[in-house]
Amino acid sequence: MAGLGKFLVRRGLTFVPTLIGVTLIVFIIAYVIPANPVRAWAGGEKATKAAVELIKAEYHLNQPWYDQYLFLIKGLFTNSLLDPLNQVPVFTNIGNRFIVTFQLALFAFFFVVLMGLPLGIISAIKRNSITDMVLRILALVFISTPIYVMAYLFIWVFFIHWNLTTLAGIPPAPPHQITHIPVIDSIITLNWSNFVEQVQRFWLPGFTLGIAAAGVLMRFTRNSFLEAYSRDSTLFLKAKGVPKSRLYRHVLKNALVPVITILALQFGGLLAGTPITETIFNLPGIGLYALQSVMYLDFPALIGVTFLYAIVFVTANLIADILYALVDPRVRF
Amino acid sequence: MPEPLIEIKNLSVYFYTYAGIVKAIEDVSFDIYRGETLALVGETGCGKSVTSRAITRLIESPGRIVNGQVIYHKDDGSKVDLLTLSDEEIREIRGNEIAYIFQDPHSSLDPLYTIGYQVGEAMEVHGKVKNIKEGITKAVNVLREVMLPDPENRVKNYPHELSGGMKQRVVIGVGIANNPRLLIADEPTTALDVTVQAQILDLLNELKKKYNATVLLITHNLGVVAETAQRVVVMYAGKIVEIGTVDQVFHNPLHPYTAALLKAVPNPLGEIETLESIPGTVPNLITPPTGCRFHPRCPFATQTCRTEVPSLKEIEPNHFVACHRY
Amino acid sequence: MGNNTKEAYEEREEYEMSILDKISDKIIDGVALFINLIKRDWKKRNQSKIQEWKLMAYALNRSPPALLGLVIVIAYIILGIIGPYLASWPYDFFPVMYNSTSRLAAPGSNVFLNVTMVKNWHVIHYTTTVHYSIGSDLFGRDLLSVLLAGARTALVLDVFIILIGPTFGIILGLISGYHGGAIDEIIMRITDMFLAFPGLILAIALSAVLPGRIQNFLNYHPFAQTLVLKLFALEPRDVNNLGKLLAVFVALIIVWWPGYTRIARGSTLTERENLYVEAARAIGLSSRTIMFRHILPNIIGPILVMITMDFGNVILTEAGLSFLGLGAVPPIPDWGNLINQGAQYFPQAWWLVAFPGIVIVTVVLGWNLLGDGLRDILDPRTRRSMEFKVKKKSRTEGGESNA
Amino acid sequence: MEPVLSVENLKKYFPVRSLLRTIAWVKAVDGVSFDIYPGETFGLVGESGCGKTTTGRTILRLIQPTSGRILFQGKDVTKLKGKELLWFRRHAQIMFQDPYSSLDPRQTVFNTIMEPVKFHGIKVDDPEEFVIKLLESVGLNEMHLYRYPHEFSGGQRQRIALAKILALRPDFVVLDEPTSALDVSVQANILNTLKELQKDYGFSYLFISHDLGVVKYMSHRMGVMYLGKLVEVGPSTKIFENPLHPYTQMLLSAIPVPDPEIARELKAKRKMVKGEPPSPINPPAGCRFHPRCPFAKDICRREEPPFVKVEDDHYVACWLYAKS
Repeated sequence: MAGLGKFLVRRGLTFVPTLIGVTLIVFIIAYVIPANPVRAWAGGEKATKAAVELIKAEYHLNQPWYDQYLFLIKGLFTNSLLDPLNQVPVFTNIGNRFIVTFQLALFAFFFVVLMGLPLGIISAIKRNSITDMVLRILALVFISTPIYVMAYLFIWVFFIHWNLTTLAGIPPAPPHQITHIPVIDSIITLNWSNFVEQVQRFWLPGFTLGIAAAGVLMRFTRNSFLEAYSRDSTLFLKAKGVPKSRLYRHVLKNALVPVITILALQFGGLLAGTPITETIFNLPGIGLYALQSVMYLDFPALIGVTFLYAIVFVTANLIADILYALVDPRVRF
Repeated sequence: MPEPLIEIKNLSVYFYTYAGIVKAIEDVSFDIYRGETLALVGETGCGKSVTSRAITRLIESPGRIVNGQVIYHKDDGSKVDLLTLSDEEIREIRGNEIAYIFQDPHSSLDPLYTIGYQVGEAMEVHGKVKNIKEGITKAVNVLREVMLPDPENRVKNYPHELSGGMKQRVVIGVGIANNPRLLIADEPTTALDVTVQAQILDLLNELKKKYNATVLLITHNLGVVAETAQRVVVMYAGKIVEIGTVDQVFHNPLHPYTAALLKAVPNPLGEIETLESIPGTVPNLITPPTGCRFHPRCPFATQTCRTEVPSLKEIEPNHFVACHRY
Repeated sequence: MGNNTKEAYEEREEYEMSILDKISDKIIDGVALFINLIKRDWKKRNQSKIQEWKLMAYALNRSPPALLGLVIVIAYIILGIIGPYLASWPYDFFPVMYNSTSRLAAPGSNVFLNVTMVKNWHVIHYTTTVHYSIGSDLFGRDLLSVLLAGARTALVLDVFIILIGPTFGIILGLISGYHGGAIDEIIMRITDMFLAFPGLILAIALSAVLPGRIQNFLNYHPFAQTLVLKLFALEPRDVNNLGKLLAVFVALIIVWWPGYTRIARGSTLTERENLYVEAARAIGLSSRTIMFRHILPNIIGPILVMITMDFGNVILTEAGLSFLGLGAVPPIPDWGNLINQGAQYFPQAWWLVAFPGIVIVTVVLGWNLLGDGLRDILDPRTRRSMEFKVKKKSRTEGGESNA
Repeated sequence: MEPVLSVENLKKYFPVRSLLRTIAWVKAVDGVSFDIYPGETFGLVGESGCGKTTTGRTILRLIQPTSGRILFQGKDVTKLKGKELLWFRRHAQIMFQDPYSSLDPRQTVFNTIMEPVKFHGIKVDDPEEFVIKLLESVGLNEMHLYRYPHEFSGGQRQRIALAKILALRPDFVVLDEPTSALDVSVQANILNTLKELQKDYGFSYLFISHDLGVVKYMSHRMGVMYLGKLVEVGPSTKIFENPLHPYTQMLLSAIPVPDPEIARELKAKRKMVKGEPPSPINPPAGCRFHPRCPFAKDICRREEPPFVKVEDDHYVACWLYAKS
């Protein structure tokens, strides 16, 4: 583990170009392609010339492109970049929303792991049986169903029919904040009633968001397990006289190596896949914020959101790498 | 009269593949005597590995043992047919009384566990040690036995930290950990370099002497056979064609296939004028040739060879051949 | 006991040709004959290839899920081509202008219309009754008709996005994997950038930003304008809605290549290790020949599977964007947009979510089933085993003279 | 006689990279020199990782050498460009070890063989006729013309590879373990075909193998490689009769001989076989073999032994035979 620090620094450095690239792409989209967004920020058609000029000056829009870009990035880092629509720093806007999205992704991830892993393993162990076929088709159905169709189906079943969830508002965070993720805090502080509230509000969006990823994970786990099972080392274990339960333990550990990487990436993917879910379930998260910023041509906000997404993606990759190295002794930092 | 340890009788293994039934071995019978090294020789796909794996029913789906008996003579004199045991009973025998060493040491070991764990596990699952911790402690002794340098520290190593030769020593260590009666070595040196191969063969010989174990050696390398084995079983296309002592088979090969095979190997220390090759190709085992399976490639083939399956006949003491010429 | 199973298996060893097999044989022979007309000696030189195709068809015929997928996919393609002409009502006919009860009419209802419209400078007046078999949308349009017309929108976007995005991605991946070194590093960094970008967000941003530009372009290029209108089977007066529709198209192409670059690069790296690549270099062949003539045909199998499945994913994503209100806007017929309309009136107007939803799920599932099946069919091992059985069959039929 | 090919002090180092820095070099080939004469087979033996395969590929410029000269018919291969490189590509060919990956699975036999012919602009009146003739000369026939590689056995594939080489009529062929993936009975067949073709067309071969028996059967002269260096070069018969270098002696005593009596005798001599080849990343100083050598002296640990001529044409790099 001695090399972990060095490894993190080295990997961190390779991420810099990615982050710069991603923000540049947004920047190009925002400033090169469209018509001038300033008018929209200043209040639409009725905006006065003076107001427009003021905004132009404030966002360095009269400067060359690299100055504009640097202004944006510097603003992001010092959190001094204001969202032109509500005059609040972009990252302050994002901060509160990110907690909602993170909690949503956490719930989704819970369902992904809960369904994807065991079902994938069962499918592999019972390969080529009826169970396997049913599970495989189920996984394909999960993958093929659009999230919005799934969402309305679930709303109809669980909200309208059985009323097992709430769909409005956001339950308050428990009074005692530690991680700032309400559901985790409510568990840590043993605040049972708050925990129930959080679950009631978030379980259905999480389930809906996670179901496609669960299908992907099922298929991946199945293949990975079968691949590990077909290795020569499995035969050698059998020849050693190892009982079945122990044999599967070996196979599972080997199969998990690639699965862990996928899981870390899926968590990043879940965070990014939230705009539709948040729209349908009316959750004020960053997905919705991104969507709104696009609608109102609010590019400072959009650049902030994509920057955040890129950080999430890069971190997910990093965590995947670290987990990989932890499980597989062949990988060293 | 030597005393048999294992009697294999009319063993047939088929693989039910998508393409059809591969008759991997058919009607294979031979004995393994206590304390000997018996070599099972043949070319790729002749069924030698399948035979060795069928002894403890290590046949993976889509393969299936369709016929035969494997009579195991226990130390206490009782006999048991390994093919009729329950899954749990055969598991008790695998790795305990009959152990395996496979060809490729790189893929035999689980990359995610230390070698100490893997050797210790072999003892633990057969109740030789109380728990894995004790197993790892004892593994040091086992690894010393297989002459792995610095075993005290090596037990903590993962397979990838070892060279090919050292890995194969660990695999052998797993094999001998429980002091088995029969050690089945399936091409144990094919993946290794010549100098390492020589050392591994020496190690096997020494261990065999020390523990008075029986070894079934599967190989395609006639040189390895000549120097390690006492008796030889030659297989061709899923059938046994010849059985005899090493000297009998090498100096007086009876079956045309054995004779041709011996002439096709360049001997680095002898004079080689021209190598003789066997015409034709190895038959497909889904539709094997009728009669003697070697007849399409045999220079002496007659009408009888095409229609009748030859059976094993004893031509001289302990020297059997399956050929219509005798 | 052992004997019983033995015989049971032996009986199954030969391959029985089913009707499907005979049909697929005929089709493939026909295609071969056709190519032979253009290229002399083609049939003779490609005997093995024709045989291979037939075997692939047999493998397909034996896999019910893949066959189901194929049927769905063919149906989707046919509907995509002729769907707009099958629709009983044109997509730009808004009954709600003549009778407000036609707005969100329930399935099975009939609405009487008293139509007054201007056509070719003439005022036309007539009455008619619309039967809504599966309900109507906000504009009182017959949902079934809009769904049928929407098939064209979906298919055209689908095909063109997949034709352009992945092709670009594969070429980049090949170059990156084959050359390695600095070129690889640069291409992969750029690819990483695009992968780090959540595709949906990028697509959202692009589809919000691009319409103006595209609309401008179309207005200055009448030929492109007509072409696009024809492709999507739209009426000329919808020309001002094209910008938004094509914005989605461009956005998805930009989002859709990096995955392919990754995959193609990975397979190229593995394939490059094969000695035939080295053999080709030993002859002196150029990198381009080696990449496109030797490596590409050998790595295309798994990529084809991915492409097949992505035909479904493009539909999902495109409909997702329309659901968010980006891309196609009414009156352009679009499945995702129908759900968007329905969402505001859910669960009252459930049919607006349910039926387009079912259509999308079916089509996407079809592509996925086909892709899943293709994985097996394209696997040479499956083919080899079929081949063996077919040969054995023909040998037993041919009698002993052949042996 | 002029050599077809002479290799002079050939070196190939592969960088070991960590991120962007090179942290070490794998000295795969480290100063190898030998000549090959027309119509001759030069054998190159050694254990895995000794650099014999890299040597073969570097000679054909499939890998760019780090340093050294390769003279092919008087021209330095390492500096060839454009037309001259194409000329070289036509006259020097390679046959690979693995028959399962050395043919493009998507090309018919006809295309596989015709591609180089077309590429090098060789005029052929009737391509079909031409390919059939080639196939016949390696023991295949016109039935095989439009088939794909998967329809052939390993031995047949190697024959197709041979026919492809024959089509260009090269002067020199690198045979990189051409039979080590094949069964013995098929191996004999291919080896004999190779010998016949050499007799008929006067090819020169560089025969790379780890199988001493096969090398003895095939080659006129041979070199023994250890960790990127040649340790002994000479006529094959002499090396087998009188191996000079301790490594060669070790190799010869380690090979299993298919004769029970000789094998038993050899076993007694086995004692000297010990150790495994170390990694070529940080090869031992001095003579690279010294950690495994039973005769290692002080000087072996310090200085690299020079190549000395012991008898006609028989060279060895060992301090036992050299004066320091």
